Amino acid sequence: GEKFGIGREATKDEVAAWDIDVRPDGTGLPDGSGTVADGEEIFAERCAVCHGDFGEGVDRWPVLAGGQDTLSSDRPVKTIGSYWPYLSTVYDYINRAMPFGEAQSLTPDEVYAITAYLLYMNDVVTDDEFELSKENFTDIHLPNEENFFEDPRPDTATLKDGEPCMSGCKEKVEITMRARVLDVTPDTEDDESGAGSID
Amino acid sequence: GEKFGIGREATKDEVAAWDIDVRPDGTGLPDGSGTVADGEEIFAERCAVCHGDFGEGVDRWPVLAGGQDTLSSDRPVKTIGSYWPYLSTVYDYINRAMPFGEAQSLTPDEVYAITAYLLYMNDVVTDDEFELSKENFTDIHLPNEENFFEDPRPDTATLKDGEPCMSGCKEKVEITMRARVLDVTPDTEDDESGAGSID
Amino acid sequence: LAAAPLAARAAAAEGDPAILEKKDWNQYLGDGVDARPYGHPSEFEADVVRRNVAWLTADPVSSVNFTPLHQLDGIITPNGLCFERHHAGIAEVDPAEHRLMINGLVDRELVFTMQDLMRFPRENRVYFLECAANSGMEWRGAQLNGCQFTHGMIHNVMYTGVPLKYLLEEAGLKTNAKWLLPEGADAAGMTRSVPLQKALDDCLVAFKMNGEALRPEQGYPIRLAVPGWEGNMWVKWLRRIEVGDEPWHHREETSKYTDLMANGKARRFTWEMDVKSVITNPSPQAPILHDKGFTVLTGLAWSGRGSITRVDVSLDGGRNWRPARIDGPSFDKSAHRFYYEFDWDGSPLLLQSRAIDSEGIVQPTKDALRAVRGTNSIYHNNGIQTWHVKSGGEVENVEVS
Amino acid sequence: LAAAPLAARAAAAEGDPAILEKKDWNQYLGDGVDARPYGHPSEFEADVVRRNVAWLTADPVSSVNFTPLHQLDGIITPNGLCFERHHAGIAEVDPAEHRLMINGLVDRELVFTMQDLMRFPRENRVYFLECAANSGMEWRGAQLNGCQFTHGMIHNVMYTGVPLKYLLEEAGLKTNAKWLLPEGADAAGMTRSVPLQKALDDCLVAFKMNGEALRPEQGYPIRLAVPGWEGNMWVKWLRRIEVGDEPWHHREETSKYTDLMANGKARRFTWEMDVKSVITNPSPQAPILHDKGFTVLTGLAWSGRGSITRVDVSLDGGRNWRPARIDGPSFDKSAHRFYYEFDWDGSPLLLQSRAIDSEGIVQPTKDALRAVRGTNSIYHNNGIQTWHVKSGGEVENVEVS
Ligand code: HEC
Ligand code: HEC
Ligand SMILES: [Ca+2]
Ligand SMILES: [Ca+2]
Ligand SMILES: [Ca+2]
Ligand SMILES: [Ca+2]
Ligand SMILES: [Ca+2]
Ligand SMILES: [Ca+2]
Ligand SMILES: [Co+2]
Ligand SMILES: [Co+2]
Repeated sequence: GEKFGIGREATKDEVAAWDIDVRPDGTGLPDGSGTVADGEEIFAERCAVCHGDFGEGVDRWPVLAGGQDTLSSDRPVKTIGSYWPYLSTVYDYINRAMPFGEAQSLTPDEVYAITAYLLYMNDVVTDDEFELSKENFTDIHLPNEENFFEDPRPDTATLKDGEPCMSGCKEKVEITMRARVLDVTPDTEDDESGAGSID
Repeated sequence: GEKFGIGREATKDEVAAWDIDVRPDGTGLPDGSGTVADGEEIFAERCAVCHGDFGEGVDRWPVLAGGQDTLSSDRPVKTIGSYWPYLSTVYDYINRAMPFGEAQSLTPDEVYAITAYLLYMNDVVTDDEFELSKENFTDIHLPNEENFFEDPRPDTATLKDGEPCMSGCKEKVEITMRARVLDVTPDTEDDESGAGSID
Repeated sequence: LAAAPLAARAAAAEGDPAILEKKDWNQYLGDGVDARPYGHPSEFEADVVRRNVAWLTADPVSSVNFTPLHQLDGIITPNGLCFERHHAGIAEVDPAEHRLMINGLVDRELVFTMQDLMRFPRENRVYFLECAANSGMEWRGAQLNGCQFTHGMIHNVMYTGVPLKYLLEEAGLKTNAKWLLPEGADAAGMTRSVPLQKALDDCLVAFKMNGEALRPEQGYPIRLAVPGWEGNMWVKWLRRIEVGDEPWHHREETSKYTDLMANGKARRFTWEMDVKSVITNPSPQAPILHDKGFTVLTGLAWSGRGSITRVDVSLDGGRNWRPARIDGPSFDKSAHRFYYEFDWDGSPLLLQSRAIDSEGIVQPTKDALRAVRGTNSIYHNNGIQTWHVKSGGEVENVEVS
Repeated sequence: LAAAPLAARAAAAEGDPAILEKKDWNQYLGDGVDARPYGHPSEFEADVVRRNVAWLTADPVSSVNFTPLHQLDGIITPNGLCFERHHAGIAEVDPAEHRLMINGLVDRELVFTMQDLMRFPRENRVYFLECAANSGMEWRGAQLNGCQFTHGMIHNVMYTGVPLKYLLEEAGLKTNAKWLLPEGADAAGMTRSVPLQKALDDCLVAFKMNGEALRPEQGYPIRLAVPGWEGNMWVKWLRRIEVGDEPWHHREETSKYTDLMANGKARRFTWEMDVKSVITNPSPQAPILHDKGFTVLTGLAWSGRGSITRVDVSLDGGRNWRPARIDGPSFDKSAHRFYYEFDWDGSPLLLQSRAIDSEGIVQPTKDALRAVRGTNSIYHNNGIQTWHVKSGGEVENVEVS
């Protein structure tokens, strides 16, 4: 290091204040623990207004539980239980970003408890007396972990597959679909609305 | 013409409405005339508030008369009489841009009269009964016409004069001048002010 | 005639009143140079704005708005119109209170102030930033009627920034360093795992966009630029970079920004934004307003893997193609502007554009994408867009056989 | 400790409160995507504005303000900060009521609406626009203490426009056509004589700047771009182009924009803006804020005759020079960004930059210019600027022997 001589060394306390990230191997987990029952209570108080008492999602707010066996359906429901590969992500994200609008206001014990409750709601643990802690955290695996694989692109044609067709590429062309939402200017009461969402 | 087939032909009236420019050879001058005396009156009414009764300029508004023999001095005064090469420019500019804030409100006769008055104030005509018209316009030449010449640049060094010096280019360096106006942020009452102006 | 009042003269004359009658702006003075210390667009351009679609998200605070591509030209997106995507609203960071920390697998864990960062060598590069979810609404078929909404989660900006490698070298990388975790100072605490190789290659810690300070909604005072890769990785309000030996698999690279295939399996780490193009004019929000005759078709093309070497345009839904004219600068991982001028005979058209990048990857049809990925991907939809121009000049978002 | 209140925890910890104490923006939500349809800079950038100097002119309506070069980087000037120079205030033109007429020595005198103009083929080019009077205050010696004021009558923008030659060809040039007179729709009715050759070479009728519509103060809806030539010729609010066989010698090319020599004679038609550069940082408005150590010097260089091939920097008032690093795009007749990084030992410096263009013209010293032109020129001052850095980092505009 020290090429330019710019900046200063961070203090231990400074790094501790900001270094909150958690990894699948448990790196970054703080000391602490919490039970499903504790989690249920905290969740009802601080999370349910958006996510619903059982993580079912209020209005368009995110659904956090359920959706198992929907991933190859027409309308996949991607939740912690149905989709997320690692439990560490649940801890890390709730700890850094939730409750929405009051980020980083939860104690480690509270986050452990909420995470335990989310495991319970997602049928990953079935014992309602289950306590999640730094110690048993990495023993738990989410059901969909094995279903992620590395990006295999390019998965469509390249010039190596031949020059793209320039003329007479199809016999005939017909319109097969039209825009679902014709009025996109959000200026009237009667605006149409479409399906789907952005993430 | 007609490569793209875009646009339409202008009507005669449309061209007449916008084609107001005047050239040194008199092209573009409208019919009309006006005397020094008429010009004096119009000037007093519509121009003098900024340019002064005799074109001397009020406050920092432009000076329009005088300045003869100042062009090689430290503080040249560039006026119609001292600097401008062509009378057509006077007509054209007043007609298109003056009075400031009421552009293109003068009739041809008024512009001829004001121009006559400006010639008189600048000692280009000395007869106070002089009448300027489309007919005699190009007979009049402004005194500084011959003192303009075509841009002769480059007039400073190029690489053909040799590589620019890279080291030991001077014996010693001393500061010979400092900024006149140190406080350039125009946020206090006591701001300094400098000499010169932009054109 | 010279004495006749103006209105009478104009009435008598033959031609367009816009020419024959004087306008206020031809005669009277406008605002002076002290009126607009920081300028703004003409009042006649009031409809040139970012737009959001209310029903897309639960709340505009974690949502997106869209660049009005159909109202722009050239390759630069003006800062006021760069689409916004944030997960906890716009963080209004005071640069005097902002720090960048580097921690983890480094010799010395460091803290930089903004003034410190200004002392590192800088680079200037034009890059597009495309949200991985751009065109995501269209996976199942034509949805939104306007390129602002189908393709407007992109902007193209000249950044000034410090190459990330200088900051990492200043801290000194441990030999087992392999991954980075950039983290935002916003209330979403945004994080993504970035492979070290990319960081050392071309990532910038950017502090200026198009010459001036980053806008708050784009990460003021600093954001990470991850050229060619999905927009979510360009962490805004960057306050910390941790160096590690493994990826973090955080929320935005597991729950989000993974592509779900038809069989229920999901791709991860699909970072590059593949070759893509869209015709911005004509398009549903920008119909053809003239009768038949010479007309200008224009659009944008880009690739996260390099530059654009060619764009083809079809007027007949992909039966026949002609090379478009690429005009303006061609930079790596930057938007390219293309034009195709033609004589419109007034009959209906099915417009498409197909871009090819410097890696030789050809922009696929939407059906080709669906054949390999299904319709549940949400992200990374770079399929060919079709616009249906009707004989009146009106344009609609369609799909074709 | 986990239960201790935040403030107490922070107080006990060792380090920077900016890190140890949470900020509002780390916790609470900011504005959503519906709040800023057209964005604006951070409130912390409120001092990044165009500034005018009240005593320079009689009235701000015919005056100038200056680009804050010392607060920008890269080569693009954001639209809100492009210096303004107008002769009758900002014309607020309604594009629906705007026309472009071509008359004079053409086969067919034509009128175009804005929609007509949008149907011609377009080009995208980055050009600087420098007022001929930029640095004009400094002919007699160091005046204003800041590069915003000494050099800020310049901006650098990516234009989209129609090559003027297409419009002229559409009208059909008569064989005796030699000169053009572009005319503005503003209350100054701005006109300049432009040789036809330049018009056919690279002039554009521009309608977009940096992607969006021209700003009103820059000629909305259309202006003439006359690349490399003095800014006054870039007629704004362009409404008419007359084709003629002789120049017009109008007010802005006789009374103004002619260079008065020491002997009382004056140059006319000095169109090209010659090779020039300025160090933007450090500079009087942007002192060095850190102690001795590694520092970044940066600046801009440009030439109306081509591109910049080299910039040299001197730290000792021109005794010794080192090549600077040019970074970012190098376009013809566009600003170039240069950097020179060095280890500042904390002692006073006399900073200079010297640019060389692709025609081989070397930026001259101010004294070299005065030797050939005297001090009454007002315009076309491309002399080398000297900044005096004092040991505390403060910077002053000076001249040196
Ligand atoms: C005011 C509404 C609100 C409250 C209260 C709230 N959330 Fe959220 N939650 C959101 C929003 C909005 C998002 C999506 C944020 C984004 O777009 O990045 C979210 C996302 C999440 C996610 C990720 C969902 C996914 O599929 O990626 C989890 C997990 C979560 N919240 C848990 C919680 C927990 C636990 C609490 C309480 C401690 C909580 N939330 C409180 C609104 C809320
Ligand atoms: C309200 C102030 C005002 C009034 C009234 C006014 N002018 Fe001016 N005049 C100006 C200003 C300001 C300029 C410089 C405009 C510019 O910067 O382009 C000017 C410029 C001129 C010039 C060019 C000066 C030069 O050296 O280039 C002439 C000639 C002129 N005015 C004549 C007139 C005449 C004739 C009238 C009346 C019919 C008139 N002015 C009324 C303010 C005024
Ligand atoms: Ca960590
Ligand atoms: Ca509507
Ligand atoms: Ca004419
Ligand atoms: Ca002040
Ligand atoms: Ca990948
Ligand atoms: Ca010349
Ligand atoms: Co996102
Ligand atoms: Co001027």
